[in-house]
Amino acid sequence: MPGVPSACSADSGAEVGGEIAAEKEQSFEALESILRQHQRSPASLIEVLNLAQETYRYLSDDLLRHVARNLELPFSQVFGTASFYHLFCFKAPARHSCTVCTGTACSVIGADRLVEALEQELGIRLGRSKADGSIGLGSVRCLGTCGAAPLVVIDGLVAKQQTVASVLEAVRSLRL
Amino acid sequence: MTPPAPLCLRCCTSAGCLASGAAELREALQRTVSRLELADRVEIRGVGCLGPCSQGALLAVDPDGVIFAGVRAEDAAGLIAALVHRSVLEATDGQWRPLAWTPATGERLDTRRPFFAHQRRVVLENCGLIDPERIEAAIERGAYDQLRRAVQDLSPVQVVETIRCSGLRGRGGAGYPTGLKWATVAKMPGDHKVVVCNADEGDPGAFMDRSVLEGDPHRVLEGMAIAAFAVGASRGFLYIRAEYTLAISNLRRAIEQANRHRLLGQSLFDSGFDFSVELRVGAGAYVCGEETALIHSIEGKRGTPRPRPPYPAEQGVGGLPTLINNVETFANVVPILREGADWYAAIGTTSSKGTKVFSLTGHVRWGGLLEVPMGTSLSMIVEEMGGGAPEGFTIKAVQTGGPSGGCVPASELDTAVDYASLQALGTIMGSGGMVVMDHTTDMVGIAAFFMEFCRDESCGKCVPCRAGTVQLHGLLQKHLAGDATAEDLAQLEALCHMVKDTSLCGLGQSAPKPVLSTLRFFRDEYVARLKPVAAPSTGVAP
Amino acid sequence: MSVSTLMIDGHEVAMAAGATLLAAAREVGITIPTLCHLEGLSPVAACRLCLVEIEGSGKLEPACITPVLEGMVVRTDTSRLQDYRRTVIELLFTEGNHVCAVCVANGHCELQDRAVDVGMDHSRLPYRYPDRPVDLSHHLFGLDHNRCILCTRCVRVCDEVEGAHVWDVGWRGEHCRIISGLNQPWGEVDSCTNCGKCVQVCPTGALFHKGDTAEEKHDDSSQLVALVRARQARQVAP
Amino acid sequence: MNCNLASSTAGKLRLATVWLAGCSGCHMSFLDLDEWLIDLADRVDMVFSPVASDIKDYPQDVDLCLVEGGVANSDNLELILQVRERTRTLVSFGDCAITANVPGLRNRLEGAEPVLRRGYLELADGNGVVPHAPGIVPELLPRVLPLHEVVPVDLYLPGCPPSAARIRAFLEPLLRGELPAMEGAAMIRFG
Repeated sequence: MPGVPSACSADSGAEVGGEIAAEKEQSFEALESILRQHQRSPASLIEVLNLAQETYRYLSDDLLRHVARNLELPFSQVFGTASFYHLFCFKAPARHSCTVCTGTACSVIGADRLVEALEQELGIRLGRSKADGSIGLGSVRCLGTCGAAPLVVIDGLVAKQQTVASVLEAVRSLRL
Repeated sequence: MTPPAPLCLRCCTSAGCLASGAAELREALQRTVSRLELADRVEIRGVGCLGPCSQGALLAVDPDGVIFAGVRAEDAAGLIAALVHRSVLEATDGQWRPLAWTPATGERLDTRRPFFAHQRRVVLENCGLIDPERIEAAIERGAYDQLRRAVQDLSPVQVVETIRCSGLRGRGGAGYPTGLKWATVAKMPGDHKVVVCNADEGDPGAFMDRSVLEGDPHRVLEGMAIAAFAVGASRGFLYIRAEYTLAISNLRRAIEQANRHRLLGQSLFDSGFDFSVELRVGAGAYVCGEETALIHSIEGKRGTPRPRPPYPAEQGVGGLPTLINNVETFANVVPILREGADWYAAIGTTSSKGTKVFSLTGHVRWGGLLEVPMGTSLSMIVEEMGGGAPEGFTIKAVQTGGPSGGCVPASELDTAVDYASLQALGTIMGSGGMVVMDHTTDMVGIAAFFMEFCRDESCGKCVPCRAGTVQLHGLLQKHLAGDATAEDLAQLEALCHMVKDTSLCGLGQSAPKPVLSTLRFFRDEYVARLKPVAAPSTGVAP
Repeated sequence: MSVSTLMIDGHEVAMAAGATLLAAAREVGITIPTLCHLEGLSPVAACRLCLVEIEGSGKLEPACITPVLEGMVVRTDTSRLQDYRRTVIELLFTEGNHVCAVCVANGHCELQDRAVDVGMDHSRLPYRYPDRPVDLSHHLFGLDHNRCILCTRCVRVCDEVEGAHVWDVGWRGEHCRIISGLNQPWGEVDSCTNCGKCVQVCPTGALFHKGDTAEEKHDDSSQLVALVRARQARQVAP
Repeated sequence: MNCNLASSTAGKLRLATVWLAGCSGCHMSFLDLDEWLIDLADRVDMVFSPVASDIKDYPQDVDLCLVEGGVANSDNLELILQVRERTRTLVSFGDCAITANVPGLRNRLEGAEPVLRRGYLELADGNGVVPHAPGIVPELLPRVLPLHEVVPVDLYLPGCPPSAARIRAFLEPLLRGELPAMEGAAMIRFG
């Protein structure tokens, strides 16, 4: 199954300053075709941001400025729109991602026990990444495969009917 | 002797079964068939959802029509061997024999079981039969014939009239009469109108739209095209949530194929009627299921709703008159045109016509996708078809309508599933998510779960929803911690009504519903936790 | 131009079609409380303070944006509306850090005035005490997010009147915050023309002139209304 | 809210004022009543007040108590529970009691420990130490709480401080056994 998008665990209130690793002047040419395809219309902003995150893994300041200039949109509108949506993130995601589905069906069958176990195991809160950038613990509301509840997605691969034991084993096997 | 009918192994490759290893199973079957050079006699076909997802991975064998559950890649060799052995026996004595085989760790499903027997597959008629990756498979089942008929033989008014007479109502949750909505957009002046398919399906625990889009994408595209012809629109958007990656890739391919076959695009069937569909992928925002928020998202903006009027029918995408309907609503259009409005109106109840697709999940033995006529009772769905709660557990309540719905207690399970009856119980039909809860479920906990969901998903524009959901969630946590007094309970109820009455859009207006519903049917669970008033609260404010 | 006649709290009033209920009420001397509304800016109906009851409709409608209709019967001051308005003000007070005593707008704040109107002598809801920043990077003005009620007047005036669109809303739900540029400090945003219109229209002590201290914010938006009317007149005149 | 203020023991109305997590500004404003205090003294018995009496323990059967300041530490908490028990009509006196106001600015630091660390260690000149003297220095509560989030409160008198005129307009009806009309900017404007 194509990789499941997991909300990279950037904090929702994260301050974005210039302190991201030195961003070499990128030309973001991978965005050129989609920008042309949509005739650089402001309405294509989210389509462009979706492709941008897929290609460059996260939305850096330079990338957002490049998109804003090409669509002739104010910086504040571009950032305001990007920060509205759960799946866009502004910091490099961790090397591994572990996303617990916290939808209704999964929660009713025990997703919160999985979250508690993972928070303890990784020593981070849900929605955060480990300081060393090895793994991010995220959540998603529902992937629509409730027959597989409770469900955890590790590095894009869906694991069904998870238990505390199976989840910890899967995370430990990543050898962070 | 005529050559035996070619065997077809229909392998469910929808997202649900893929999580159970369906892709590996399909490859193993293909490898075995090609190794034994049986490709001309045994077809391995990837199909959409076969129904009982909780029993995945699922495999159907034609022409036997039997379905196997819990099939794994390791079973592939055994299955092919059993098929070959049977055909050898049939070749010698010409006697038909049932297939003598069951998967190592799975089972053979008796398709006479209630889960299958009580279904009425109208929207899902092709789902699970055709290969969604090949447009030819859909065309063989009549795809785009109704569009051709509409464009060539009918007038837009006739199409709207047919939909109106069928009694079809919106499947997104509100149940607004579809014919009336189409007629409103059709009356709008101007020749640039837009048709939008709402595939945001943000309700957690709901996957009806995903299954239809993965299993039979052309059914929805054709429905959109017919609607566009009826209201005079030439441009279409299908807005789908980013989490449905398989549905997105199936749809992209389907749109490409339809364009190539000139079933979408310019001058369809050389009639001068143009209709192109653009796929728009969301990025994680439940509120974008609300019409005006969805429009803003299509326009590349923050998904915040706006006051109405003006309604989308008057001013929608880019200010143009816009028709917005749910995936399942569009999926009903083709059968209505093909079989006629009266045929459709004969299904369901007086006020809720046709069928409804549900995703049954939670503490139930047989969870999955099922389509039943409107008016079927909840107990039929949950206890008969779903097999009730697992061994040793009893059903306590069923949650319908997701975060904007409510709970139906076990005592009311004989309620018929239609818009009016569910509304009378203080919940809504919603998009079709149905989560079964057994007696281990804490109803105050469920109310807190849904309020936290609405708190996270509020767009933040209007005060009652942005700040109200935070306070309501705080009050619910205070109840869960056993810190709440009777005064807190009264404030919880009063604030629920305030947020419901004053919020700008459906999210805020419905956020209190799960609380009010659990208060109505499970008030004792709130009262049992209250603290006697004498003891002062020294707890920290939430 | 067609005219609609309607009843507001028992008073009969005739208004040009398309006029808002807010304007109609003002016509008969009835003031409906507002916060996010400001004449000269596009209405957003976000604070929900101006909701009124309309006979025959189960829903409450915002007066700032709902057009008058012939034969409407409107109630603007029922006990339910009074309680809901007080709850809106309490939600705003408890959502931010509105410490009036040490605020630059103390005594000149529209939120404070509305609190008096709705009779809030205390909040029935618990205070949240959020942790919010203060941006003093601009050489003339400051932005204190603790006092911000997200009415978005600043966003609208900067976009619709000045045209610089320095401001917008970032994030979502309770995490919403007014952002400048690419979520940069205000002083680094080079599209800002330093015109101060945002400070002028801010109803609370969120946006202020550097140098002002407690009780010294004296901004009123009449200048803006005059400016917008002048521009509209210019666009209409040949 | 019980407001039959006719003093239970036939004598004058038993009035008290208490001072929790506040700056005493409200009490100073109370003293700004100047000569009206003399008139007030005739009509009430000042049974407990940091500014008007030396009594150390809060008495029983108090008719009316003006409480300034929120609940910031264990002493405040202990005292307010006692006051509530022994008082008929409790008044949240001033913005600190009603909203925690300026003392409440520490509430954003989530808990007492970061406040003590910031105040006594990080800002100290190198050899600061967090005070720890049980029984002498009261423990800080995690947050400074408005009065009505701790005990039921009968009346609210906003202001920082409420002016002497507002205090007088508030007390006079109560002395006559009536409820003050708490409306309009003059009586309920914060700040």
